[in-house]
Amino acid sequence: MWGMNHHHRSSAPADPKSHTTRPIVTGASVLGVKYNGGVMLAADTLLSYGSMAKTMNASRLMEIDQTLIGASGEYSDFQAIQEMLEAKSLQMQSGLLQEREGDEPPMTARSMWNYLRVVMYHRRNKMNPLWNSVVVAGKDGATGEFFLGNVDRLGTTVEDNIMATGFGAYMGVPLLREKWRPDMDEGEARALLEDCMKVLYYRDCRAASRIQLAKVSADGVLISEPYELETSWAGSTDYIPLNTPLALP
Amino acid sequence: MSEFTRPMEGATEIPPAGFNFENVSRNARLMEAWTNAKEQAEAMRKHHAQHGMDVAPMMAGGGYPNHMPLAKKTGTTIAGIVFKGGVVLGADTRATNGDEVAEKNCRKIHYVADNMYCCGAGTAADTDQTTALVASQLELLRMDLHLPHATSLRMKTAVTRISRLLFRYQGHVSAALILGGVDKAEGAQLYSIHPHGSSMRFAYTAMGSGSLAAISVLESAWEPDMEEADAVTLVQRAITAGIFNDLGSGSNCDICVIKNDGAVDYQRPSLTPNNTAPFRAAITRSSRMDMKPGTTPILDSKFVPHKGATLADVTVTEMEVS
Amino acid sequence: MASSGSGYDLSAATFSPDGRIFQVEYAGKAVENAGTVIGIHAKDGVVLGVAKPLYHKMIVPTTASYKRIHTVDVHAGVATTGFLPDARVLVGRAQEEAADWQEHYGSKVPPHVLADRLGHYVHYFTLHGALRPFGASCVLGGYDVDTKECGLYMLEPNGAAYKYYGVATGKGKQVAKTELEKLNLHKQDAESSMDVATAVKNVAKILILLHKENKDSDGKPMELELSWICEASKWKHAPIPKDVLTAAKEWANEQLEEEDEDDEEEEEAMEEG
Amino acid sequence: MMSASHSSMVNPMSSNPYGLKEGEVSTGTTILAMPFDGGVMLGADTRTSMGSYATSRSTDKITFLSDHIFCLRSGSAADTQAISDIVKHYLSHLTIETGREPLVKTAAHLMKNIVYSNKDSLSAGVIIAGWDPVEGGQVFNVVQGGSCLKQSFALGGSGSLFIYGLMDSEFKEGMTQDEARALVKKAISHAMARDGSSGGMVRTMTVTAEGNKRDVTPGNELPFGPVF
Amino acid sequence: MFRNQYDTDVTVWSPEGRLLQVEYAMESVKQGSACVGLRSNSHCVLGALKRSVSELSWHQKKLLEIDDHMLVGIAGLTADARTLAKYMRNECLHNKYVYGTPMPPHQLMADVADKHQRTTQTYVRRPFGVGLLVASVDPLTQKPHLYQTCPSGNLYEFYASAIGARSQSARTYLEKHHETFGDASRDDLIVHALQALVGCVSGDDELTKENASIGIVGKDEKFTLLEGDALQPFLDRLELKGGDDDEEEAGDDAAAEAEPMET
Repeated sequence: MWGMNHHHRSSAPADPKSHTTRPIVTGASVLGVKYNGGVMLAADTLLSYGSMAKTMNASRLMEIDQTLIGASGEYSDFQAIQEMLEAKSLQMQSGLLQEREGDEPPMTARSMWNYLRVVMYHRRNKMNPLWNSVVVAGKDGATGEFFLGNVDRLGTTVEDNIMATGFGAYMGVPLLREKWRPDMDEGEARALLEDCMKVLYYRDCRAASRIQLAKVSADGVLISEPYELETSWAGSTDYIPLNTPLALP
Repeated sequence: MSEFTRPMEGATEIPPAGFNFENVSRNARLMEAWTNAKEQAEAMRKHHAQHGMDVAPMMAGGGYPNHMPLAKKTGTTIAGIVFKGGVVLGADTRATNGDEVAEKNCRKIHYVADNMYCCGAGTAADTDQTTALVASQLELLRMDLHLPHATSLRMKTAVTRISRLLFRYQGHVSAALILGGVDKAEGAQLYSIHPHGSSMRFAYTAMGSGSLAAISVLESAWEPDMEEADAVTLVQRAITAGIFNDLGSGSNCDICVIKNDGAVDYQRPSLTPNNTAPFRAAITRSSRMDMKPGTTPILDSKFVPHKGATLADVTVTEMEVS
Repeated sequence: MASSGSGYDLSAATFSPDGRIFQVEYAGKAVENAGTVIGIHAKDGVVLGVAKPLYHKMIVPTTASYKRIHTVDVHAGVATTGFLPDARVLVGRAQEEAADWQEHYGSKVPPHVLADRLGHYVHYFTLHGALRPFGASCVLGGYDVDTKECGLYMLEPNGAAYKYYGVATGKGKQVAKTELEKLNLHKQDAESSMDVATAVKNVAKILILLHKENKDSDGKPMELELSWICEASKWKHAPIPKDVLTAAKEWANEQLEEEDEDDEEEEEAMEEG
Repeated sequence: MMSASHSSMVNPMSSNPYGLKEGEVSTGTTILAMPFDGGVMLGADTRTSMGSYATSRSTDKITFLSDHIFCLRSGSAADTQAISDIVKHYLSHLTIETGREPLVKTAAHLMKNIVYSNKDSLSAGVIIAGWDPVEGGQVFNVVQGGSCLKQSFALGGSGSLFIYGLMDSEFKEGMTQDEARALVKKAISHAMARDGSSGGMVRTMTVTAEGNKRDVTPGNELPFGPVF
Repeated sequence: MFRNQYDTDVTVWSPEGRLLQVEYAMESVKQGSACVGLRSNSHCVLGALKRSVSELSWHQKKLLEIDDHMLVGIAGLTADARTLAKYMRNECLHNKYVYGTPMPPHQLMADVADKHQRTTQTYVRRPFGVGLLVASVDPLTQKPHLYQTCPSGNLYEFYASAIGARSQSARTYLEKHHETFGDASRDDLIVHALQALVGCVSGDDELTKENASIGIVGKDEKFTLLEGDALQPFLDRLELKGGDDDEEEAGDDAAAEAEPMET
């Protein structure tokens, strides 16, 4: 029960301003789409410290009970969320009377999303938010359909067929909205996400070309190893600055 | 794109020529007042917090304004690309005044010369005036140099004129421009010019609040040596991305194609994805809401002529012609 | 009970003149009257087992509420007996200890530490007049992620948490102990030391034997609940797969029948002789 | 590395990245740790400063946590000393309870817990490096704010910015002990040359299963000095 | 009743390893009027016999709604049951708020059982003097479950069960027929529940639409309470004998009558 725990960590300082006021080590956008037969997420593996690239191989996608979680924003808070959910999952799985027929996970994506909302909203009410925007992907327990949702640091929840956090909300969403169809197959979904990640790499100074994809489908959950995007520099290499004297041919 | 409130119809005071910066000092005063108010509120809140009182209003920014009044946020999507046969420029047509849509079909692709057009984002008046000013300078220059063809005017000249002008005003002239066109020296060219006077040349670019949406489309689909039809479609897609994903942009999509030979195809509108007529038509109003002429009977009518001058007193003279 | 009524046996906070704490011993009686639990530490894993006679026709035998073996953390499980509500509290405590360790140290709690901490907890209830000792016992099996070794422990109502090669508690404790001793489990280094597959069969055999020998339960249906931690379970605590369990049961029944026949033959031989 | 002004806002890229209070002593620092074949190599400069005054030119920033685990401290000297003491205390408790040596990741986890849950009042960037029998030599970076990153090598402190490029190009997995020590010394010397808040000597610590070895290179014997 | 020095406090073990105070608490369940529960593969039904304490009183409630997918039937101290029901309702609401889904019944039952246990190990509180039958549907699997709690903290899951005064007769009836409940229709389950209740009515009384109460949850059926006139059609399907016969016979007769309905 991290987040609303009984071990209270620190008493609130007298100056409310001295609570978490900004992220320090940060991850950039997370993107997600539903497709025919699953749901897929993408995130790059860069962590920034200010504008410095602190580490280039950190995963911001995790699996917990057949649900995928991806987070942008403060990485220490993401790690805390990760530990919190792992503890929660174990608690529910080994809970005294935890035995359903089949291997239904104790917490489905929708309930995890809902749980995160409670935690994040609670934290922001304590003026000490978890500085993340979290994408949750997996299955909806009640309907068995695929689920894609988002919780931001204020506890706002959104559910949609496409999802983008951080800069992705500005540069990923237009493409996702334009190209998304409910009957997309997995390859199309992957191509679309890679296109968006590429654009983000081009135009978001905190993004990188090393990314991970992850999917939830009937076959279960898969998180890819980090790999490099292929980028294009056509149309960007030719021009020399204005008013530069040209060498005569 | 934003519009400051227009002067009242028939106002007698004519503003002095050129740009006017009297608000700069006003804004400075406001800023100072706002900072003081904020400090006071902070101190108050600290006091409250130390005494265990409710500090919730901080989150809501209660008590003092969140920020000083600023010139309204620019809401525009403009974009341009170079293709095999020339340049395509595009723009949305929404003009905003704060959160209001001030004008649903305004023109954002401005004429600069026969061979170049310029998309403008920022304060509407600034983009209008800047492009008009440069247009007249270029026309004078063309006549002065006895240039026979429009395409003899160089794009570089226009970029230099505009960026010098903007730099002189240190960003106070709020015009973010995309200049596209062709000239004999370098063929099809596309430049972006920022309000502070910097300029860059691109194969494809976008500006305005919807630029992120537009550039994402361009980055993912632009390729060298596109055909005209494909190029127009791509710019339309980029502008449409702005129209639908950026709340500051909206309404229609204008397109201007400037071909290598100097021919211009200005499409206004090029796309109307937000045509409201069908929706309005779909609303059936009760026929009782329509009042036919004569519904209200005229019981009585009377004509009272004006008591002062009569028509006969006016002496009409014919206008002189030369 | 010789000492009952002497007045020294009404509180866990009272010693008797001869230095005993009767309340703890009485709590132990609750365990001795309850179902048998068996644990075996084999050379390549641990096995836990309980037998659950179905005393009631209408009870749902597969339900979680009838569960006696619980997972404490990914790498540890306990089999319980005694006063079951008390046992459940012990399980809950074990789960909390494991989760606290994970939160604090970021790693899996070593089984001997878990047993030790649980021992402390149980022991606390033997100190106060306002509390009563636990009327439950549990056998803890765990895998040490760091040393890659398994451990088997038993917790008793007095707070003891000893490590075992093989252990049994509950009603059939004595018989089971005798049977376990025959398996030579403490000779772990020997070539012949038992592997986890054989341990499963033997646990099933002993539990079925106990069930058959018990007059109260004989004839009533019985459910076997077995779990293990071994390579096959990826070193996680997991119920034994259904096919393995069925095979173990069959093997156990065959063995028991053979032994019966042997006994009969022996008896006959004796008689004849 | 630090300016005197008080700010509770932490701006990693400002001249006062740790938001120190006025008069607070900071280890404006270069620290570095990397695994090599058979252990880990830790290195640090020895300057402690308060504003532009060096309060010490021989500080030891390589701090003992347990027999085979050490930490390198950057940020506020007071904060990092206090929390490494706490972690050391926890680890000795753990050693008693489990009867075995703690793991490096456990030390990093404890450090992270403290830094993360007190992120508003601590200015600490700590590298935990050491050797354990389960996973060998490892390096963790507990960054200001409480992110815990397992890295193939870790840099910290104000001087680290100047040597990221050097380390990126020269670090290789599976170096020998001597190669590792030489690289650590070289990198820290480079940082000391360009970062005013780092200076003094280079201390290194070699941690292997067999034991630990300290080494000090005085300021006049560094492998690299400024080129004029 | 057997009395000795070990039976006045919950924290004292008897030399035989028993907790007499807890066992006495279990006796209080038998003081309450009967409550039966049974389930098919799709529905779970509770039936209860309501008492009225005087001529002028209403029949007191025996079946309490916990959530759309859960209800309890109580036997024993009503006030203790109310505390537990309130706790269960709160837990269900809390779960809905936190996870956005209805409370999984098995999880709630484990918590309720632990709540019982806590009262048996410290001497500051007495054990709960009430037994609960809990009818529920797992919101995820949509399968019905019937649980029974006990003041000791023990928890059972049943295909069918009965608690309270004269419940032995109901149990006998249910035991005889429980194998047929699996495929029984909702309405047949209700009739079975009423039939089982018939034997639990005290000598000079009979089962009527005033004193009987039926609660249902099922796959695609939210909590429904049948009382009064709504119950009459089901009562009409019974042949009320009960009263004069001894319990065992009442069960047998009822069974014989019930059988044709299942075909």
